[in-house]
Order: sequence, then structure tokens, then C-alpha cells
Amino acid sequence: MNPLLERTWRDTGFFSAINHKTIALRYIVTSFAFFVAAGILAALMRLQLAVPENDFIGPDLYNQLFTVHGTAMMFLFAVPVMEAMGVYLVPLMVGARSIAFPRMNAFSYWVFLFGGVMLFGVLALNIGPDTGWFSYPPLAGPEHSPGKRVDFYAQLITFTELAALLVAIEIIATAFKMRAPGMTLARMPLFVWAMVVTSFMILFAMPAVMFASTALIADRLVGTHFYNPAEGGDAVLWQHLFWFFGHPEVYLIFIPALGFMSSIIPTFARRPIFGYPAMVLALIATAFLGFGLWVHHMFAAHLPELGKSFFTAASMLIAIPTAIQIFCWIATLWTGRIVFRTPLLFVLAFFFILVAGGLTGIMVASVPLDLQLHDTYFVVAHLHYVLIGGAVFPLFGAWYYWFPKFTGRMMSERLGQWQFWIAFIGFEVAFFPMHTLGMDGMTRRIHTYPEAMGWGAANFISTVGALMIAASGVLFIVNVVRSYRRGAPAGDNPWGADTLEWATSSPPPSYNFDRIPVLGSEGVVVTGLAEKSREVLITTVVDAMPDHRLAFPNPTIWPFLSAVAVTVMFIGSIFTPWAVVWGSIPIVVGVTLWFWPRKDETREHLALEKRP
Amino acid sequence: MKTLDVSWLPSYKYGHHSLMWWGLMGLIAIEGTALALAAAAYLYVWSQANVWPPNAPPELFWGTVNVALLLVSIVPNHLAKRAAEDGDDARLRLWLVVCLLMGLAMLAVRALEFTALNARWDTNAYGSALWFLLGLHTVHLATDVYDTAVLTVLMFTGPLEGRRHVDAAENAIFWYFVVYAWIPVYAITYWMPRLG
Amino acid sequence: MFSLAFLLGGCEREQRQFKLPAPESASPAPERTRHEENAHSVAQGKLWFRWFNCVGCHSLGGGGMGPALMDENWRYGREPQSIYETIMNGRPNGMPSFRGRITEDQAWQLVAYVRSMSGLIAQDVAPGRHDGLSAVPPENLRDKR
Amino acid sequence: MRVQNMFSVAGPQAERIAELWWITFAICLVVFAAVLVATGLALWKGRKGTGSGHGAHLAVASAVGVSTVLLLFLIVASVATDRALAQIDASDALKIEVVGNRWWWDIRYQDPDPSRRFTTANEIAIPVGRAVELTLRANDVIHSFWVPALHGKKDLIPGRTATLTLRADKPGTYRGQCAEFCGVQHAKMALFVYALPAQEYEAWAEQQRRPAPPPADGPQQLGHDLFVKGTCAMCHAIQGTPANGRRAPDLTHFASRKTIGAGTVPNDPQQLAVWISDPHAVKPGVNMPAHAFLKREELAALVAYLGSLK
Repeated sequence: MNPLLERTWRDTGFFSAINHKTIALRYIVTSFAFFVAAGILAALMRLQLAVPENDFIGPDLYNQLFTVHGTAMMFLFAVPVMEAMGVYLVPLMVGARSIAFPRMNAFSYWVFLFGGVMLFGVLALNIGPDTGWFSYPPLAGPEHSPGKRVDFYAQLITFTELAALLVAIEIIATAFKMRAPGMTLARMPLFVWAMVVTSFMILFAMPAVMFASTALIADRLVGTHFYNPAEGGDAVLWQHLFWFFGHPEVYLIFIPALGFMSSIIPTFARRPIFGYPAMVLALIATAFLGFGLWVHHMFAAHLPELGKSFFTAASMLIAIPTAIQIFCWIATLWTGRIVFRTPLLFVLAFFFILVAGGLTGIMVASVPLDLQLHDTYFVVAHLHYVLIGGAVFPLFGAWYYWFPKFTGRMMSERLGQWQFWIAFIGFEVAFFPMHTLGMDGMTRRIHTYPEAMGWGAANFISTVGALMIAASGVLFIVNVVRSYRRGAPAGDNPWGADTLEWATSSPPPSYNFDRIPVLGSEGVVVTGLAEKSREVLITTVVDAMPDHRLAFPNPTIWPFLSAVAVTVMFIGSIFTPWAVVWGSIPIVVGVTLWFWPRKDETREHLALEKRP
Repeated sequence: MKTLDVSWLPSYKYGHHSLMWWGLMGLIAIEGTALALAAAAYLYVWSQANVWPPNAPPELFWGTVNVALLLVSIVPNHLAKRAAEDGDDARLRLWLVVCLLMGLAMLAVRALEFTALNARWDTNAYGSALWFLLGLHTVHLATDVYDTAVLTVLMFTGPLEGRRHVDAAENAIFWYFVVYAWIPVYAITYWMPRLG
Repeated sequence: MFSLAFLLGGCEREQRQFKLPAPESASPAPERTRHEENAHSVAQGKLWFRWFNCVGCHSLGGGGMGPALMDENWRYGREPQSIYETIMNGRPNGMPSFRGRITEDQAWQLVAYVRSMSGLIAQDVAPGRHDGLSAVPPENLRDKR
Repeated sequence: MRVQNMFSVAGPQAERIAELWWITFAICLVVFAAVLVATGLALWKGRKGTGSGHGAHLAVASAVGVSTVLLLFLIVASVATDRALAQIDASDALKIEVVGNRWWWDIRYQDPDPSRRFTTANEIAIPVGRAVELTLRANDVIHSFWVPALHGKKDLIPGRTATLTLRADKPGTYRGQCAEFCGVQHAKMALFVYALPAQEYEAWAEQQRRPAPPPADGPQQLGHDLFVKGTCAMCHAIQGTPANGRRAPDLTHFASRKTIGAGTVPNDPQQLAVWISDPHAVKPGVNMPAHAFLKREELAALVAYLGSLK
């Protein structure tokens, strides 16, 4: 502990906090809360579907439930939680004292929080959006979705995408410019690579959905005609834009999880990852291919034949980079000395669940098969295999793995193993029968089905599985709370891992590292950075050579206030287009005050100033 | 213990050395993608149409005046960037003021452009796509003018430190983006309907 | 407090009561509020307006054979009850009676929609543009009078 | 019971798709097993720490190679099947227009001779062994036409027209339903395809072309009058009467249909009475208004009249 650094880097005030670990933990806890809430909605839907012709939940509420479930899981849980893990870990893994643009990071969190609260708030008032997380017009358009329900959906997208885009910029800048000296790109941990690749995908994918949802809300509120065929618009335009974002979306949930895998497997196999260059190239290839297959969500719409074949090929070939990584992990395990711990268990579920989901993905990538399977429960099964097996199981593994770093305490192994097995079996019980339901003709997004369809038994089993998953979630929460209070002390590096976050104390101090190491030169550390002021070391992109020192900003409440102003503008604009005008004024004021340099800070910086 | 002393390093640097530059490039990537998608949507709507444009194309006068202004503004913008990089506060103030005035003029001309589009946003999908493209670019123009205004005021009032020059240089880069992004938009909204 | 009232007011507007409860009293006041403050009801009114060919005479509000409905002129009053009577009983010079041809609920939904055409109901309840040719601005952008 | 199963095939296209599925499934199953075995072995070796790195690069490279070859094979198989699906002889195809509405299917049998055209709803009879060319359109939102026993799905998109050509080779009743989420009653938008031997089909079509029979007795006459002069005719049509609404299902031969409300409830007098007086109890959100105000004898008369429309 370095008291001087601590005084310099600690946060002041709850709403002014900008430390990346504080913000990241808030992000993780909040998105986990949204995960639980959206999971409860799923359990309610499963109860409704458990028996045929059930009238537990009516169609109007059911539609809101599945819409909010999907929207929250994608926009309020999966993407933010992955970014939050990056916000916590990337600066630590690269040996930096902070994330780049820490105030923007805080702003992003508040915007995300307010957006999520809005979505669940309107659901609690029974006025939640009800047109699906994909909200196809014309169903989501002004004529067929009267009222404000879909406008909340469209603005939720604006909230969450804004938050996600800002974080993406921070992560790229941190990973490229703030690595410890000597951490060349070729030495960058695979998790950091995964976050960089994800962040680049976010930059290019999310504008599509922001554009689409802005056009949708404009259609609804000010009478534009983007999706109105009678006036030259086209409903399919939405589908192109949405899936141009929507398919990369899957990969930007999945790629960070690959990063977890590549962190956890080598640690518990007690050897470095097998095939590092191939792993990096595979991540980059996945990102590129991920933009080339959006049309496979639209095979049942009418499209030219040749185009469809191209997208079939692209959709199948994206399996290859994932296969490369899977084979490399198998090789890592094969040649290692494995220690079985809970994190590894969760990660191993990937080999069972994600691989199955990937293979069903190959099935739905084929045009003829997709014509039968599209929009059936087969696809529901497929996407949950991919997202839960490919992202949520590794994420739980990551939480078990990094919990000691976050809190300084170990989680209970016994509870962890119980949770794993209940989750794993519950998952298979819940989602495996959905494959057969889909082939049996059960379509998605139906609130009930006649008894004569013969879907009752499989649905009942699936509901039982869903409740098991819920039980495993409860067990996880119990484990977290108990371990947080009285888990065994973890020490700096309980797993014997070799990335930099384990080189500092658990939990890390506000300044992350007392002495920043120089990689590739055993025992050398950086000196000469100011300790009374928030100075960080900026290095070069490829070789991580020291480039310049940079003074970072102090905590401030303006990001929070600006986020409030943004929220007022976004929600106000649902009710009147003029909110875009008058709502901008407080935002401009807030942002100006946020950036306006303070005299004492400037004086501090001048004292350290050296012109280039 | 062996150490690597970094106290001799400068406390700010220009261009791609700077952290802010990377943030700015991220922003440009996002906004460039958004503009490209808006242009793609415009062309998509076109591809679905029998007659294009369904209304008369936008009147050339104000749009072309604005293109001229934007292109001319590169000069003071470039000079402001050079002044910032040289750390010359007096020159920087001068050219920032010129840039700001030009920016305000462009916003005024942009307002006139909107009145000469020959289509409203709620006329048809063509009008919607056209307004969206122009609106999106106008948001960037306004953001940049605002950014320039804040910097200009700061340059006069302080508190100043050396790295504000980096901010000014990066503001100039964003200005380049606003100008260069407009050229293709201008081409597809003002000229393609006339030529194609 | 204000925001709470606002939110609760907002919910009333958004609920979808497909099956409307029987009116509590004979007076039209509850009918009026129930439909005019519910976006779904007004949207249904807009649907009936086209389904029952009101557009044939009134166009989409601009008028034609029948009077314009999006302006400030009301021959028989702009009160819900008057509009209701116009629809149900008909008026001289061509407005037919719809009594017996449409249900009470449909009539009140039409009343709510007709009033939205000239901005007489809240903008956040009034319908947006429909998917079709539209010669006039959408109802939710018409100024409240 | 397999009412809507994609493997209970009755037409050539569904059959081709099922074949492709089994090929794909077999390959995927082998790959899945191989990955699991490899993972299991790796865990076993790794646990003991005896796994040697010798040949690991070669093993990984060949696994990637084999995966690539299998994927390429699947791409070729998929594209070939896709081509085959389009190659169905449609030279003498029966032409039917299917229009999706919230939440029912408008079925319009086409014919060059206008007098031979007719309209029905939610139930499509087709002749066995003859191609049927469906023209798909939507009136309000996107729907998707899907009868798994015959073919994959095709979207009905407002502003666009799609065609789907299919053929039933086996007589039978095939259920389908809307596969694209279309709002509050998406779950209750089913349709039935009756594949009939050619002669039976002709007889059925001949029957459908006729106007509705006139009312046969007093109650039926009352029902007819209520229908024509009341709210019903605002939306429904019955050929041969003045009722010509086009917003809701054509009821000319209503009694020949097996279900009410697009497969929601069986078509019997009791269900029909409930449907007329309070459709929202059965299918909340439907555009049919409630008729609780009808007197008991009026309701009975309507039911009797509609029941006579064979």
C-alpha cells in the first residue's frame, strides 16, 4: 500500500466516482441484477407454457415479457457485463493505473443504468414494449403499435448503445496506448485481444441499430416513411439494418467469453496457451466474418438466390475460427497438468453446450433447413445453447475465477460445484427438448398452444429445467454473499496465474500498481511518474515503448449530471420531438462544465509539464 | 531494484501518439459508420423506387455554397492545427475565431439548405432519408462548432496548459472529418438524382 | 410526486383493454375518457375510420364529399356527444346513420379518433402516421386546440 | 401426435429438406462426438500430466482441415438442395392468393375466368399431385406462411409479393401456422391444408364457387337479416347476399369449415355463439367486436343461419 498514491487516486463521493474498478463493479452488479430480472421473466414465460391452453399469463403481458426478456438479456446484460469485465480487467492486465477516459466511463455507466431502469419501470407499469427484441416494422411501426410502448424500446437502444460505444472506445485506447512498457502486441493477454476485437466490432455494428431505431422512432413520432412501403419505404430495410448489427452482436457477446476461456484454461492446465498466434488470428477472423452473415436471419424473406448461397457459406465458415480455438484449448488441456476447480468446470461446459449450439447453428445456416427451422423453438434452443453455453457458462467461470481479485476472498468450492451441476443439468433439461419442439412445429413467440399439438410433455420438462436454472442462480447469489462476508482470504494470486492482474493485491488498490513492471526485463519497474497527481504512462501501440506521461482527470460529478440530462432528453423525446431541442441545453451545459479545466488542476499539470 | 525512469518524457504529444487521438478515431469510426449506413439507407430506398427522386432534387444553390464554405474552412482549420502544434497561442486564437465564424456561417447556410430540399421528412421515404442524412451531418457540424466555440473561449480565458494545444489540434482533425464526410453525402443527395 | 402522477396517467393511456367493461353509467363522460385517453382505442378508431369507409367522403381528414375533419370548423359541435350522435344518427346532406351497423364501443372509438384528427386529444395518445399514402401530417403532430 | 412435424412429409420439398437434415445431423453428430471424446481424453491425459506435446500442432491442423472439408461438403449439399426446392413443375399449377391479416388468412382461388374465382379463409383445399402456386401478400404486418409437411416458410411482407410453389403427394390434412410474430394473437393464427384426390377437390371447389344457399326457415331468415343489416356485413361478405365486407373472412361457405378464428376453436354452434357474443374471451385483441347486446333469440338465429352456409 502506497498512501500517497492512494490519496491521489481514490474516489471522492458516490456520484463522482470514476475509478474503473468501482465503475466496473457497479456495471457488473447492475447488469447481473438485470440478468436476474430478465431471468424471472423467462421463468414466468416457462410457467405459462408448461401446459397447453394455459391462461396464467395473457397474450398482451406475455408479449411484453418475451420482448423485455430478450431486450434486457441482450442490451442490459450480455453486452454490458462483458464490457464491464473488460473495464475492470483490461487496465489491470496491461499494467495501467486507470482506464482511458475514466469520466466517460462513469458517464457510460449512468446512462446504461437509467436506460435499464426505464425499461423495467415501464414493464412494471404494464406498458412495456411488446414487439420482440427485434421489433420488426410494420408491427413495431406507428399504425400497429399505438402508444409509447415501442418508443421506450427504441430509446432503450439509444441508451445502451451510447453506453456500449463509449466503453468500446475506452477499451481500445487503453489496450493500445496504456500497456506497461515491453508488453508488445504479441505479448498482450488473449482476454485483452478479445476485448479489443469486441470493441472494434461494437464501433462498426452498433451504429446500425442506432440508425434503425432512430428511424423507427422518427416513423412513429414525426411521420417519416422509412418503413412505409406505400411511400417508398421498406419494412425489410429494418431487417437489414437490425441484423447487420444483430449478428455481430452475438459475436461481441461470444468473443469476450472466448477471452475468459483463454485466461482460465491455461491457468488450470498449468501451461501457457497452445497456439497463441492462431488464437489471435482466429479472433480477428471471427470479427470480420461476423459482419458477413446477417442475411441468414432473413432467409424466409424474399431474397435473390445467389445472395443466399453466399450468406450460407459465410455462416458456415465462421465455424472454422471457433474450431481453431476449441482445438487449441483441447491441446492446451491435453499437454497440461490439470487442476479441477469450479472456474474450470464452468469453462468445460462450453465444450458440451457451445459445440452443440454451434452445430445447430450450421444447420440453421443452410437455407433449406432454415426454411423449416426458422422462427421455431429449434432456433430458441440453438440461440440459448450458443449464448448460455458460449457466454454465460464461461462468464460464471470468470466470476469464480476473478472473484478473489475483485473482493480479496475465495468463493466456496462446494457451493460452486453444486451450482455448476444444477445449472448444467437444468440447462440441458430446459433447452434440449426445445430442439424437438421446433422440429415438431412449435413456433416462437406464442403465448399458448392447443393440446392437440402434442407439445405439452416437452414443454413441461423444459419448464422444470428452467426452474432448476433459477435454483442454480439462487445458489450463486448465496455463494457470492457468503463468500463476500466470510470467504477464505485469497492472497494476491490464488490460482497461480501469470497475467498482470494477479501481480497486485486483492482487491487491487485504487491505483492498481504501486510499481508498474517492465515486461521482458525481469525485475525492472517504472519510476518517474508523479505520485501526487494522476499521472499515467502512455506507450506506443505496437512495441509498448514509453512515449509520454499524461495527467488524468480527477473525480467529478459532471458525468453523472450529464447522464441525468441525457436521460431527460431521451425520455422527453418520446413524448414530444421538441425535447430534442430543449433537452440539449442542459446536456451542453453539463458537458461543457465537465470538460472545463479547473484552475488547481491546471496548476498541478503545469508543474509537471514538459513540452514535446 | 533496476528501474526505468520516465520522468524525462514529455507530458503530452500530438497526433496518433496521444490518447485523445485514439478516442477521436473511435468517434470518427462510429460516426463515419453511421453516416455510411444513412447513405446506404438512402441508396436502398432509391433501389426500391420506380422514379427517383420522387420530388425535384434539392436546389443546388445553398448546398453548393455550403460545400464551398466547408472546403474553404479547411484552410483556417489547417492553420489553427499548425498553430496548435507549434504552441503559438496568438495564432491559434486568431484561426480558431476564423474557424468558429465560418462554422456559424455554415450552420446558417445549412438552415437555408433545409428549406431548399424540395421534400419534407414526412413527404415520402426519399424525403425521410434525405433529411436523415442532412440531419446527421448537421449534428456533427453543430457539435464541431460547439467544440470550437468552447476551445476558443478557453484559449482567451484560460486556465491554459500545453496539452490544450493537443485538444485544438484534434478539434481540427474532427473538422476535417466533418468536411470530408460531407463530400460524398453532397454528391449522392445533390448530384446523383440529377445525373442518375 | 408529479412524475408519479405522470407515470400513472401514462399507464392508463397505454393499457390494452381488448374487452371493455360495461359502462358504469348512462352518461357518455366515462366513455369519452376511457377511449380518448387510451392510445389503443384511438388506434382502433383510426382502423374503423378506414374500414367503414369514412375516408370515402371525409378523406383522411382533409374532406371531400363530406366535410374536412382536421380543421376547426364543426357544424354540429366538437363535443364527443355531438360527434357520437352524428355518427350514430346521421346528419342531413349525406352523413348516413351507423346505428345498428357498428357497436357502441366502435362508435366511441371513432369519436376519439375523429377528435384526434383536429388535435383535440393529447398528442401522446393520438395515432402516428399509418402505413399507406398520407397526404396530411399524422394526428400526433397536430396542434392541440 | 405429430400435427405439425417437419418430418411427417407429404410433399417433395419437405422430403428433400428432411433428407438434407438427416445428412447434416449425421455429420454434426460425428463432429460433436469427436470433440467430446477429444476433450475427455485431454482431461484424462492432462489430469495425469502425461499428455505430450508431440504432434499436437499436426493434430490441431488436421482437425481444422477435416472441419473445413466437412463444412464445404455441407455448403454444397445445402446449395444443391436449395436449387432442387425451386425445381418443381408449375406449368399447370393451381393459383391461390394468400393474404395475411391480423390474425387470419384470406384465401383467394384464382382463375382466368372470373366466375370461377372464389374466396375462403384459413383452410386451403388442394388437389393431390398437382403443383400449387401461392401468391403471398400481407395487409397489415409481416406474417409467415408455414405448413411444415409441405415446404419451409415464406414471409408475407406488406408492400411485396412473394410466391411459394408446393405440391402435396399424399392426401391428408396438414396444419400450419403463422411463423412470424404478428402481434397479440400470433399464437392463434393457424391454417389447414386439405390435400384431396383430384375429383374430390373439384367437387369441393365447385361447391365453394356457388353462392350461399338462401335461408331455409324462420330463424335462419332472421339470422340472415341480422347479418345483412347489422354489424356483420360491415366487415364480412356472403356471396349471394348484399353482405360484401372485405375486412374479415368471407363467410359464404362458413359451415364447411372446421374451425373458427383461424384454428382457435372448433366450428360448432356452441362455440360460434360464444365467438359472436364475446370473441375476446376466446381470442383477446381480435378485431371482431363483441355482440353481448344481441338478444338470445337473435344470437340463436345468427348461429342457425351461419350453420346453414354449407
